[in-house]
Amino acid sequence: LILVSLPCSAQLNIVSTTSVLADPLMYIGSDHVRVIVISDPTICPHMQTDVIQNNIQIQKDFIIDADMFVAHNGSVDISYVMPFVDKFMETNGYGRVHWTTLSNPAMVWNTPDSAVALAGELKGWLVSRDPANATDYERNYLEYAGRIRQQDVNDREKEVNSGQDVIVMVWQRDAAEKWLGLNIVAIYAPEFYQGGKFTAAKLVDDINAHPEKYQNVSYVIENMQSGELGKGVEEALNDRGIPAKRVIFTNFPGSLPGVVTLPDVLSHNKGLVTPGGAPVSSTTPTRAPVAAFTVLCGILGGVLAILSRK
Amino acid sequence: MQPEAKKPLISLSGIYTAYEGDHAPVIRGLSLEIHKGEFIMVGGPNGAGKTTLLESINGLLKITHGHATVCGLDVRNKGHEVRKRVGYVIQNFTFDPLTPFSVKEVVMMGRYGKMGFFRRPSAEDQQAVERAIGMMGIKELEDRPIGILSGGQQQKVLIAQNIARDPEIMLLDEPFSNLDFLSREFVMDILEKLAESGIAIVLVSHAFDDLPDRDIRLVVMKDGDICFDRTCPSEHVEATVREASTPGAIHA
Amino acid sequence: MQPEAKKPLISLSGIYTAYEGDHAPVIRGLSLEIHKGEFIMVGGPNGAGKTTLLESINGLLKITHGHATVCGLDVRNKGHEVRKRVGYVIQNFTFDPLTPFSVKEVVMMGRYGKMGFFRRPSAEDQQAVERAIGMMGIKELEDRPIGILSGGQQQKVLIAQNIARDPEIMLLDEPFSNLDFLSREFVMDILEKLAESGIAIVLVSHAFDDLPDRDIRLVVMKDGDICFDRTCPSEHVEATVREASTPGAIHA
Amino acid sequence: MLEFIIPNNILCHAVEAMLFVSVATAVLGVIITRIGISSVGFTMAHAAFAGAAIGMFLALPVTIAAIAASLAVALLLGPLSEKAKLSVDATLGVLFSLSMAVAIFFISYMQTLGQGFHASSLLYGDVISLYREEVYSLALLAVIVIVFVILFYKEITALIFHRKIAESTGIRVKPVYYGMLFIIAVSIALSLTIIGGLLLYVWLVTPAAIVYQFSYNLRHMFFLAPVVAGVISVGGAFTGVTCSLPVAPLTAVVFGVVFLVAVLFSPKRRISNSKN
Amino acid sequence: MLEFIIPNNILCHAVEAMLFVSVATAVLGVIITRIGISSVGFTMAHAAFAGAAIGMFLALPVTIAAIAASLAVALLLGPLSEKAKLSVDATLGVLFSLSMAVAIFFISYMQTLGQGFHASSLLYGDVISLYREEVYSLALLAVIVIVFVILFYKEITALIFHRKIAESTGIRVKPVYYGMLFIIAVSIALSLTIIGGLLLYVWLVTPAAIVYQFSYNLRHMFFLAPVVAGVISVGGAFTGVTCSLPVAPLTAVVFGVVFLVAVLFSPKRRISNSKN
Ligand SMILES: Nc1ncnc2c1ncn2[C@@H]1O[C@H](COP(=O)(O)OP(=O)(O)OP(=O)(O)O)[C@@H](O)[C@H]1O
Ligand SMILES: Nc1ncnc2c1ncn2[C@@H]1O[C@H](COP(=O)(O)OP(=O)(O)OP(=O)(O)O)[C@@H](O)[C@H]1O
Ligand SMILES: [Mg+2]
Ligand SMILES: [Mg+2]
Ligand SMILES: [Zn+2]
Repeated sequence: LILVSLPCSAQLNIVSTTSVLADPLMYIGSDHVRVIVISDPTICPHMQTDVIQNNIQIQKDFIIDADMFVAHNGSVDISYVMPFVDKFMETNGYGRVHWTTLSNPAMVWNTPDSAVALAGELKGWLVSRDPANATDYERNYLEYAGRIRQQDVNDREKEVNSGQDVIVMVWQRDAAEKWLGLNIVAIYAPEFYQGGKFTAAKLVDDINAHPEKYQNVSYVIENMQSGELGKGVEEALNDRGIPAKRVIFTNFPGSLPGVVTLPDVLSHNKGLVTPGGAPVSSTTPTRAPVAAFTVLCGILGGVLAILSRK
Repeated sequence: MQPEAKKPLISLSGIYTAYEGDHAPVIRGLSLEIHKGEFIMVGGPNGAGKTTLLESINGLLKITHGHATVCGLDVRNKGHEVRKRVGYVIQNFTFDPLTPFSVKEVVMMGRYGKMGFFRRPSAEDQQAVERAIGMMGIKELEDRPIGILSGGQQQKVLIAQNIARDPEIMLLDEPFSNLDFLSREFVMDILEKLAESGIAIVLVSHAFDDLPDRDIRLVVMKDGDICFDRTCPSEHVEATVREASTPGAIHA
Repeated sequence: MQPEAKKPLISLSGIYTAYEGDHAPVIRGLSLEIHKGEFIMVGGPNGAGKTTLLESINGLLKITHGHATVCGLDVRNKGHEVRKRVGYVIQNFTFDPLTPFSVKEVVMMGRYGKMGFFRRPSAEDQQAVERAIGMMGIKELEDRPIGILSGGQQQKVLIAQNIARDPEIMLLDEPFSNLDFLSREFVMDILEKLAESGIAIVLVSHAFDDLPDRDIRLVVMKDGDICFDRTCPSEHVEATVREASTPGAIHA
Repeated sequence: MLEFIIPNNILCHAVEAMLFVSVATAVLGVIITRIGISSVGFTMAHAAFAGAAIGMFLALPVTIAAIAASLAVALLLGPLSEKAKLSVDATLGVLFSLSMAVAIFFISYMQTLGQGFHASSLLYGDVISLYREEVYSLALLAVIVIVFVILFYKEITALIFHRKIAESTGIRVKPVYYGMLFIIAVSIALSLTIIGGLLLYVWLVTPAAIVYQFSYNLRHMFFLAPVVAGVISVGGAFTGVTCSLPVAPLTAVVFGVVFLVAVLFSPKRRISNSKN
Repeated sequence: MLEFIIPNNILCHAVEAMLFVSVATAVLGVIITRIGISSVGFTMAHAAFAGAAIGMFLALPVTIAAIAASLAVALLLGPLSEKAKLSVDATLGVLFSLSMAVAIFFISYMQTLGQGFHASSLLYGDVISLYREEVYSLALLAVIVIVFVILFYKEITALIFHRKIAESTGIRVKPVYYGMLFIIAVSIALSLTIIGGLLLYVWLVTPAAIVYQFSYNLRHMFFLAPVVAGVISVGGAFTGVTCSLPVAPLTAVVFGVVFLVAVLFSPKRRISNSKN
């Protein structure tokens, strides 16, 4: 029994606030680590207060014995994820959690460069925590970085992209502009960004005022974790005969079927806007007609039921 | 007698009615026939089952055994059809002072069931309502919310509601309980006229003084069955009820 | 006469009572004095303001003008103290069949106000309840939920509730409306005995036949004021109410 | 539909959506507040939420699962409260909590399976992300609600007045009642994506409560409640979108303020001090 | 307190917390379902939520602000519904909506400022992160509720029976009624952090509803509801923690199932088919 459990206890048990940190850690750590995630990848953690605590409870045995707690330490983590872990540990007598956090809490990962940088920092954590396996970590890191680099745009793609006009949700601006080299005509953002100067509605006003500026827009790029702000922009363009298409970039590994790793995220996003690139899957929710149809059926059915009950 | 008049409007034979969750039925094997234009007074002690009988007749309560035909329909499965043709003034009611309905609207509601789905009140319905309100002498109350009327005024509204329905049968459960003596006589006159016009009147009441001055059919209930059912002059009603509902009673 | 008895139990002078949201008061400048042990019958047409008067006496409604003293207390600011000493049987009531209270519990509630906060029912309270239930002849119903009783049975329970309270004054708003004739006579007897024992009885009723066989004080209301207030033999009550409440009425 | 007045399509859709939703909910709100089932709003919201979670779990289309779940609750509501001899409101409470429990249960569980879940728009709503077709379906909803109330006006009013008396006049109370609950539930399920489950309550309760301060007449309430709700909602949508403020909370706050003012000025509370 | 039976302190605290909360809510639930104010649960939850948001905004301690806000709503509830001549339920609806609108408004506003907001445990609850002192305070709550109901048993039952009759027997209805609403509100505010506003409803409504299927006697309901609730909740906490299932949703689902079974077997719905 002791023999069996020894290799297990030698593993590094890591609790991560998001899948963004978990995926590189799992790859780089391979057999030496076990990683769990507290928040759900499909939506921003601030929208999932309903599940965070349950997730902690369900994984409590792992958390209690974890060796390492990692977090971005950004505003979202600080408000919506870390405090719950802290309180759980403290109230149940497991002491204060020592978080390992990114040196730059605002660090992004939606371009190959930033993703590699992120992976590098995470590798550093593992190495300093578990120097015995440092060589494995270094090797895996290089492999992982290589997989990220594979997703980079080649020159041909860059050239095509630089000719493409796009409108982009502000959180994906870097990815679209600096990495993919798309030509950004405008950005849009939630109302709380910059005092509401960049809302989709304001953008539509501008489209109506200066339609010529938007003549060649081919994509409206959403950020999956921020909701569907771009629908009206897409529609305004389409109304003016500009055949722009709305596509949804994601930010989190594990947020879509087939988009499991950080490299997958990059590949998915790139595929959505690169001609010839194969998007892994595209979910463009158009629930309206379905909804209306269902209502009609439902109501008709209801009325019929009432009338037929002679 | 024409064959028409011979067929009873209400025909109950050996009915049993029980309340949900109760162990024993309240109405036990009761039989009764009522014809067009009859005026029937139902008496009997509190808890005898008078209200239960009325609600068995119009199908509000479920008859568990026996046969019940009202207006030629089987009450046990055509309850709502029966209720379209049978008026019913309920015994106890309270309306929240804030009920958002005027007297006129409440009276009009009497006709809703009859109208059926999807129909608006017609001129005829309006007239029926006007007539009922006029008959009951509540014209000056017609635009007031029903919730802020006095007990007697509310009762008059409910009676008017049932008159407006032009029912074939009218069941009244102590309709005089809140009425002043003038209104009582007044309503009794109206009921008599209705009976003359062919409506069967079934009146549950503990008040015997304002009865019409002629022979009337008296039904006395006790313990869920009828213990007396005979026609007698109105001045004998009180004595008869008294006699019939005390222990060593005559049986009909 | 002793000075004690001279001080009236109820003394209203020039009171006005209005309902919230109404333009004009319902009770207009009414004055009335009632003494210990008096038996007063209040009549008058529907909507005259009888119920409003009773609820002004026990402070449930707000008197806007005038002076009102009941049991030596100013009703306008000691309403709940007054109500602890004044019984009140309300006119209209309906109880949901699912009300989770037995008859006994409901009768006991009559004593709750008097007991005051934090006190459990004592043996004395239990006895009062037993006595009231016995008096009203509802012993065999005492463990049944009140919601599934018949209309008359429920009314008896409410009367018992007020008897159990041992009030100094008892206001009854048409307490006979659902009662069978036996119960009516029975309750009237009880009321008379209560009056004899010193309780002032104020009985609003449209039923005149079961009155005690002696002179009683008759108050007739019309349009929110008293139009007749005099003692008369019980057999004259009906005629007097009739006369007093028709247009060219005598004034007291 | 109103693009000819409001050229900005986002603003235009937001205004239209708020208008249609507020008309539908205000009309139904009159019924809801009168028959005392005000928690129907929550319940449907969370039933939809649970449906979405289950749909996700079973890999069914999320929206359809959400609507199916609300319909299921709508259909259960009447019969269950009758059987349990509970007020509809209490039944709603039970169903509501159950839905929520199922939803949270599934969501938590799914996370361990590595599947995501994305139904928060049902709780928070969204008026600035609408395609034209979605607005059409809301217009349809408003029309259906109005037509329903007009068609069954008699039966609905009789039910509101006194259920037993309504039944005794020969109205088929049960089908109408259940039908009414059904329409209410469906409307709420559809309004959810616009206003969100957490605020929908405002739209269901306040317009009727505001109008109620001034009228005893149900017909007026049916007319005025949607007018009041429409004006406030359109104003809210307009201000919210142009000033970059969150539309639904802003409008909800305005509803609240108008309600408080209405209570202050209601003639129903005045006690006449005159002697005539 | 139960460490001597349950040595695992996470499990022990969870079981204790669920036990105390379920006793308090079940007792109050009997009152709540009988006087028809079942949405009080939501409203308090969201008032607390709004309070937390405002507290956060004004940089006040979040929990204190949350409780202060629920108390404010508790105090407003009675008088406002009286003034507005609305049912307590409708008033609750309006207050609820207002709270939520204010909360969401502030939250959105704080986002603009780049601040996060964290009061979600008020909506979703948490039984596994409890200090011993928090468990003690819940025990205290259960005791207070029980003592309150025992002390004012007479007045509460009279109120439940018939408000006007209660008033006419000289009971000071208003203070008792408002006091009752107040205790209810406080208890709910305190239970929120355990069960969460969205599921609290189950604890408030189902135990009473279950017992109600078998009894017409209020005294029995006051006794049995907390027993049923306690057993289910302790069982739920135990199973949930040991099997790593979410505790509150799991327990809520069990409540629901027991409720449905109770409805099925209720003797209240049986129609006697015998002739005697
Ligand atoms: N909802 C109910 N559930 C169970 N039992 C009931 C219900 N309503 C009435 N009962 C019982 O049925 C019996 C008959 O009641 P019913 O109301 O028919 O009497 P009634 O003759 O109308 O009396 P009253 O003159 O007092 O109105 C009574 O014993 C009563 O307790
Ligand atoms: N809650 C209320 N709000 C406004 N007006 C009311 C209210 N209750 C009664 N009224 C009005 O006050 C007047 C007197 O009513 P009250 O109930 O005192 O009459 P009453 O003499 O008891 O009549 P009844 O014999 O019919 O019981 C009536 O015109 C009635 O319409
Ligand atoms: Mg009866
Ligand atoms: Mg009266
Ligand atoms: Zn976020």
